[in-house]
Amino acid sequence: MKKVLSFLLVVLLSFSIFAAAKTWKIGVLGPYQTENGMWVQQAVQMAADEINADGGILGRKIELVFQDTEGSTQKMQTAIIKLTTKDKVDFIIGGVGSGPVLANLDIMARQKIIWLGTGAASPDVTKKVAENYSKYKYYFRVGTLDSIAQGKSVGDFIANYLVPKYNVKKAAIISVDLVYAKEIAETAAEIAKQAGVEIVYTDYFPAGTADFSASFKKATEAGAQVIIDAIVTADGIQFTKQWYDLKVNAALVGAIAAALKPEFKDQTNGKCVYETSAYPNGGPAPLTTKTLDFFEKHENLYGVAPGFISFPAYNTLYVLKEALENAKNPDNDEDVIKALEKVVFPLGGDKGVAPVKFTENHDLVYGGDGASGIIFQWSKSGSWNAVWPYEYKTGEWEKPEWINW
Amino acid sequence: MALLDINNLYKKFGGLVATNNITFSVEKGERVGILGPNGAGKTTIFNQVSGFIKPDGGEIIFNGENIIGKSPEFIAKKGIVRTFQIVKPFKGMNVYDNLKVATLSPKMKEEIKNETERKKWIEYIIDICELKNVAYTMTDLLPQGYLKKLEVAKSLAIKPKVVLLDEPFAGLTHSEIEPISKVIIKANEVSGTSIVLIEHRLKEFMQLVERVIAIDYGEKIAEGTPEEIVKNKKVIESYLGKGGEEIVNS
Amino acid sequence: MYIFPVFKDYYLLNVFSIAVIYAVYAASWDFLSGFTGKENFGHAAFIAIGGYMIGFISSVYPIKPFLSIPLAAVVSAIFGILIGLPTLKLKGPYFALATLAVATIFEKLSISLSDLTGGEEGIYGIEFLTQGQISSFYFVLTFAVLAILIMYILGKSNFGLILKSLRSDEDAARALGIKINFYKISAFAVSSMFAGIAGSIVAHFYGYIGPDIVYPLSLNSIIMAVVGGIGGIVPAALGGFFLTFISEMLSEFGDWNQLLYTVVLILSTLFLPSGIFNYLGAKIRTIGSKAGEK
Amino acid sequence: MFANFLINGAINSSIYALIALGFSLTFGVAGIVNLYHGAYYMVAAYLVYFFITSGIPSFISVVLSLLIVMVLGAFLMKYPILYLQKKGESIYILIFTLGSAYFTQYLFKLLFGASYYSIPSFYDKSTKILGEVIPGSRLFAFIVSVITIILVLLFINKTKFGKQILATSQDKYAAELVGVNTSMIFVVTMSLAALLSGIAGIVISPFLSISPNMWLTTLLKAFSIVILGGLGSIPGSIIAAFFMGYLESFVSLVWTSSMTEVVFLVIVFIFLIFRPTGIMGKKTI
Amino acid sequence: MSILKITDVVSGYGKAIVLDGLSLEVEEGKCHAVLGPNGSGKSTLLKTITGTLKPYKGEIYFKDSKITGMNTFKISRMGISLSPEGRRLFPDLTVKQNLEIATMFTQDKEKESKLEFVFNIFPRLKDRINQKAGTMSGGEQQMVAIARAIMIDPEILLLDEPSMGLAHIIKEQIFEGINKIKETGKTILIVEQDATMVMPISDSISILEHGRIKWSGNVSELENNDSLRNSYLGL
Repeated sequence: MKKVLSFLLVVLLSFSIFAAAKTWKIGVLGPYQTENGMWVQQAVQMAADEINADGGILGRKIELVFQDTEGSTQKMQTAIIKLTTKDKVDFIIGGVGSGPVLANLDIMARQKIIWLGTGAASPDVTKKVAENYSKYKYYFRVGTLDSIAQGKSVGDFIANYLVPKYNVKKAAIISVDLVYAKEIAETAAEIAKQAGVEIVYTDYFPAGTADFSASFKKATEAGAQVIIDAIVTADGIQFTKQWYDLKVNAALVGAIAAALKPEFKDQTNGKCVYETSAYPNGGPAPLTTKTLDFFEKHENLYGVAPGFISFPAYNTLYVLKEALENAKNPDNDEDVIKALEKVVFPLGGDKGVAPVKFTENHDLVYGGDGASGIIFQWSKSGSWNAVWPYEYKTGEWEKPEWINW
Repeated sequence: MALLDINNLYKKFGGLVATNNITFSVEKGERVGILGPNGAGKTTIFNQVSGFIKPDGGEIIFNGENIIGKSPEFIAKKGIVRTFQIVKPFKGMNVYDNLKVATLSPKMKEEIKNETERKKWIEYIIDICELKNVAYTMTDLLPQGYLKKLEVAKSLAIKPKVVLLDEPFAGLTHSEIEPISKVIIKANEVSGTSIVLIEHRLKEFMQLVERVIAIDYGEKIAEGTPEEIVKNKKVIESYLGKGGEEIVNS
Repeated sequence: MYIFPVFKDYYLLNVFSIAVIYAVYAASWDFLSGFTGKENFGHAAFIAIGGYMIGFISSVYPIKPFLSIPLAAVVSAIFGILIGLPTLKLKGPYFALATLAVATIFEKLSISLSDLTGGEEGIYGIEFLTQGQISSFYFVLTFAVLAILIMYILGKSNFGLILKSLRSDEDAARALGIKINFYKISAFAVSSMFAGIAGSIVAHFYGYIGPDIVYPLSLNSIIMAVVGGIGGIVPAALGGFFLTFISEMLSEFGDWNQLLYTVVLILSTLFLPSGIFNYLGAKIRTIGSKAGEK
Repeated sequence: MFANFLINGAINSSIYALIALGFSLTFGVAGIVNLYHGAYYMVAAYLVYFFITSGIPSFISVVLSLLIVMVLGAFLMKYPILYLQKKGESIYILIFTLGSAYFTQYLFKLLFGASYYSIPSFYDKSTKILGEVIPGSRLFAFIVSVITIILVLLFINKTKFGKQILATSQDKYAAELVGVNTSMIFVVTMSLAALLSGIAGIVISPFLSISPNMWLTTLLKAFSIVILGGLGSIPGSIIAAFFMGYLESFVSLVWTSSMTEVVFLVIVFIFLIFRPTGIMGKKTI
Repeated sequence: MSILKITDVVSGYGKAIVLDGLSLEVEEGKCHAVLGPNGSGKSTLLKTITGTLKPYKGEIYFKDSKITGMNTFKISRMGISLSPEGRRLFPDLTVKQNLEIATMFTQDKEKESKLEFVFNIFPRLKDRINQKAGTMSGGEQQMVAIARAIMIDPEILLLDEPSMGLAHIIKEQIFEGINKIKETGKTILIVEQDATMVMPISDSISILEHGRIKWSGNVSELENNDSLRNSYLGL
């Protein structure tokens, strides 16, 4: 009996020693009841499992603590405080939504915790780092592209592809009335303007709008050949369906968040054909040598394709791994920040699933060998093709058959 | 000049004339009754005098001032208070607090200087209205008889010059009417409050009032002492029936 | 002085701070709606007024709490009067819809007028309440205790008694000469004022004001007050405190948490319509009086 | 442009009218402001999606879904709402129905996730009217709405059952005296309201998305329309629905779509203050 | 044989007890009047019989079946109809619609003959057949209310103060109509304040005070008993 007991004791002790072995404790923030949050959760878990299976980072395993932010600033604040004071995490990753993230940068600064952000696309987020480096240096935008960069990729496509090839002269903006979306649309329009495109009509509709026919009508009557859209809400689904049903005489080009996943085809009952949207630094295209594998693995593992936040969410742990392995003292925040600033996952390289390179303000470098926006189109045959830039092309852009320009 | 002079009070609802040039007056300390069949316009007169309905024509002179068309709040502050046929106690509070609400009206602001005085006054009202045993009972639990009494007590609690009582005895048993009747007389005799009463309980009505105004179809058809009224042909025809006289005499 | 002077758990402090602020939201809703029976379905508009005003100012000038809180008090009280004047004659569902409309207009405008309001991202970078976590907590706690106490005393006073009489029967009160409009407007002003102050304190507490922390409160205030119990400030405040506290504590359950929240609401309207804390209060009182008799 | 305004206004209005009709009916007959009304719309849409994706033919899916929402409506009225109504305070009915709607939202979120769904069109041939292309799904929604509204009006005015509903809405007590089982009429009315809202939810799902928060805006719109038309007035709510539908089209035509809801709510607010009885309502307050 | 039998009924509103142990029987084919002042419980009695109020105590029998606590609509369908206090017409419906609604639960073919019957009783209604009930005068509304109650084809007709608020001449028309109904052999229970109107058409009379029957008997007995008339009716 005594033997059994002492054996049990040894087993228990060894467990507790095992548990006490030092880990990297990482807090993960996300609105888990939404698709965005799910992407974060799934991709981060996938990366952590991979790294842990591979022996962890510097021999220490990753331990994830998920905190639901329910899409609210208040919950995110409570979550950060809980993670930093109660769970005593070493790093925070995630954080979806610019509003909550912006509001909580000050909490991050107060708690002095390194935060690798994944889903706050406002340019203001890293502007904060620029304004007050010593206070906000803890924040790094691993993704997604900020709204300006997303707009740029749409604008570049219009200016460098549609204008020369189809002689597009007039465009309209129809976008959801949200800051983030408006910034994308306006940036794209600005670049198009520089290429000689006239913006003939602008309309911002409130989230939850049911009928876009008046906007389409006004845009085409004003002579628009291209409709620049930026719809980050689910309105993108009915927007696209209506565009298809009405056979609007203008191509749909822009950033519809809902269009960035394979389910879009079902959600629109196949009425998504010819829709063209920019995928911010991700998507089923060979951005790095690992991107397409990641896409497939995610689908196999979870039954759904990764979304545009999955890419940065997956990347965060690898970025962190690279930085910690190169840091002078991985337990010193200052050293880790310095190491993070030096991390480079080049475009076309084999690190990460999307290119990462930080500016001095901890934003993603856009263009060059940095992050990139890929234009995808739902083709007539139903496939989802990368059409721009040429390096990653998996198909040719198709002009909607009903359009007569 | 009387305390309250009502001249040619006229009110029309759609096509229906509710009060047609009603004229009467109430002296200080007087007890006046308004008699008439249901729907004759008695309550409409009360509604107009107390400001709840805006008359279409006429004058209501109270204390030398024409108060016609003024708000109920204004008229109550001047000293005319009414009760409602269907009792309107303040629910969710006890009898004491019901009366306290009355003492918080602007009318009593000058009269009551502090909470001790207020308490004294409320207790006095509770006392004369014989509400002592239910003073701290929630009104939601009170039987009809007490609620009727409370309705009268609330109106007396603002020390009115004129009280318009709308069927204070309806739905009560004979033994319940007595104490209310007594309270009305007491208020009238002690503080000289004028009483205007609408009531169908003829015996009690006739005992209580000194002068009767009979109304039918929105018009005044007779005026006089109870003795005169019961003999009045028009009143008998429209309301009392043949035996009216005997009620008063019995 | 307080119960938690040695409290070092920042997370719990944070949850406590939020819970006491929510208690003020619920209590301020109760002061108008619970007392006078005018069910305000747009309480968030009054919270937004305080919060956004601080946001507007601090986007040009970094305003300090000691200045902004009194300012928010005045502005929201005036706003309450302005909304109250036309709407308070409305009854039942009409008043509910009118206030709901006001809050919805606010919500749509604060999304649309993004140049001013920051749209869905809100306004951030507002001066923190105090520098430290603990001092912030005491600040919030002090305010909440004071606000609830003031509303409680007002509710217990003659003023509150008149408000309660309006809930039961406005005509009966008018017949006695009570200026019902004055009282209704005053109640609206007080309710709006405390909602506005709480809104401005929240803006300072988070350093942020935005649609996500304001607009769900129209509904939440009603739920908290009704589940706690209306017509007595303290039960409503306790309802606000405990529901928020529990909801924060359960936040790991995600959607289940919200589902549970609505189940509590449904069950309490069906089985404890007078409110949990009103019911408990009554129970304690009867036990107390029974013990007293012995 | 004008043709677009005319046609799309009519389509949107007819759907609003369909939703508002049931809301108005529930208030007119039972005196209940049913904040669950928008949820029927959502429940029906989700059920149809669920049945269709489970491989059940679409016609049967629609019928099944409508039957389920009707039973749901009848249940809610028969048990909790009538129970609360007996207790008196109307706020508890408001809160109960609103709470139940949120409960349904969270439940569906748990069951179906936060994703947006869609169902295939029942009729998918675009038609040209006055030079405007009208997508088949919208035309279908319009026709179904109009026919349903006409059928309901006929049902109320011509059938024995409808007359009982009418009588109950005018005077519940008097209706009881002539032998009408008013509790049953309440239940039937709620069930009918659920059916109308459910039909609206189903006909819009091919061109709008099915999501767990689709009920709230719908409810708010129905509520506003019914107040604008006069609580309980059926012709009033139909007129108000068309007013709202055209107003939305008008505002996005001459101004900007982002202000459509604000303009409408401001008008509702002004109406409430200056004419709280609405376009057709009786003087009830 | 008594068609309606009420024994020891206690009833009222919430805590307010109005009927305090009331017993009453109505003979088939007779007209029974209950007289009493305002507030004595007359309307409460009729509301308790028709199931709007559930009695706290006591039993009510209609023919041989117990109807205590049954729902109003069921009682109505059994053949007890009431012309209620305040008339309670459907104001936005026409006179014809008001009357037709009452025939909903009877055979359709009888509708025309029943309409014929009520127009015979109140000829004025025939001219007003398409007028909205809410726009009619008080007397006409009272006629519609009684007519509607007859349309149900009841075995017993309950009338709640049909003379209330009406001019003398209109009262006479109404009571003339009631008399015609009585002559067809219908059982009537009528509660009234106006004894002079009721006595000529009644077979028997009860006097109600404070929720109890103080006296019951034939009309002739009451006419001959001065002290009774004095003390209870003021006649």
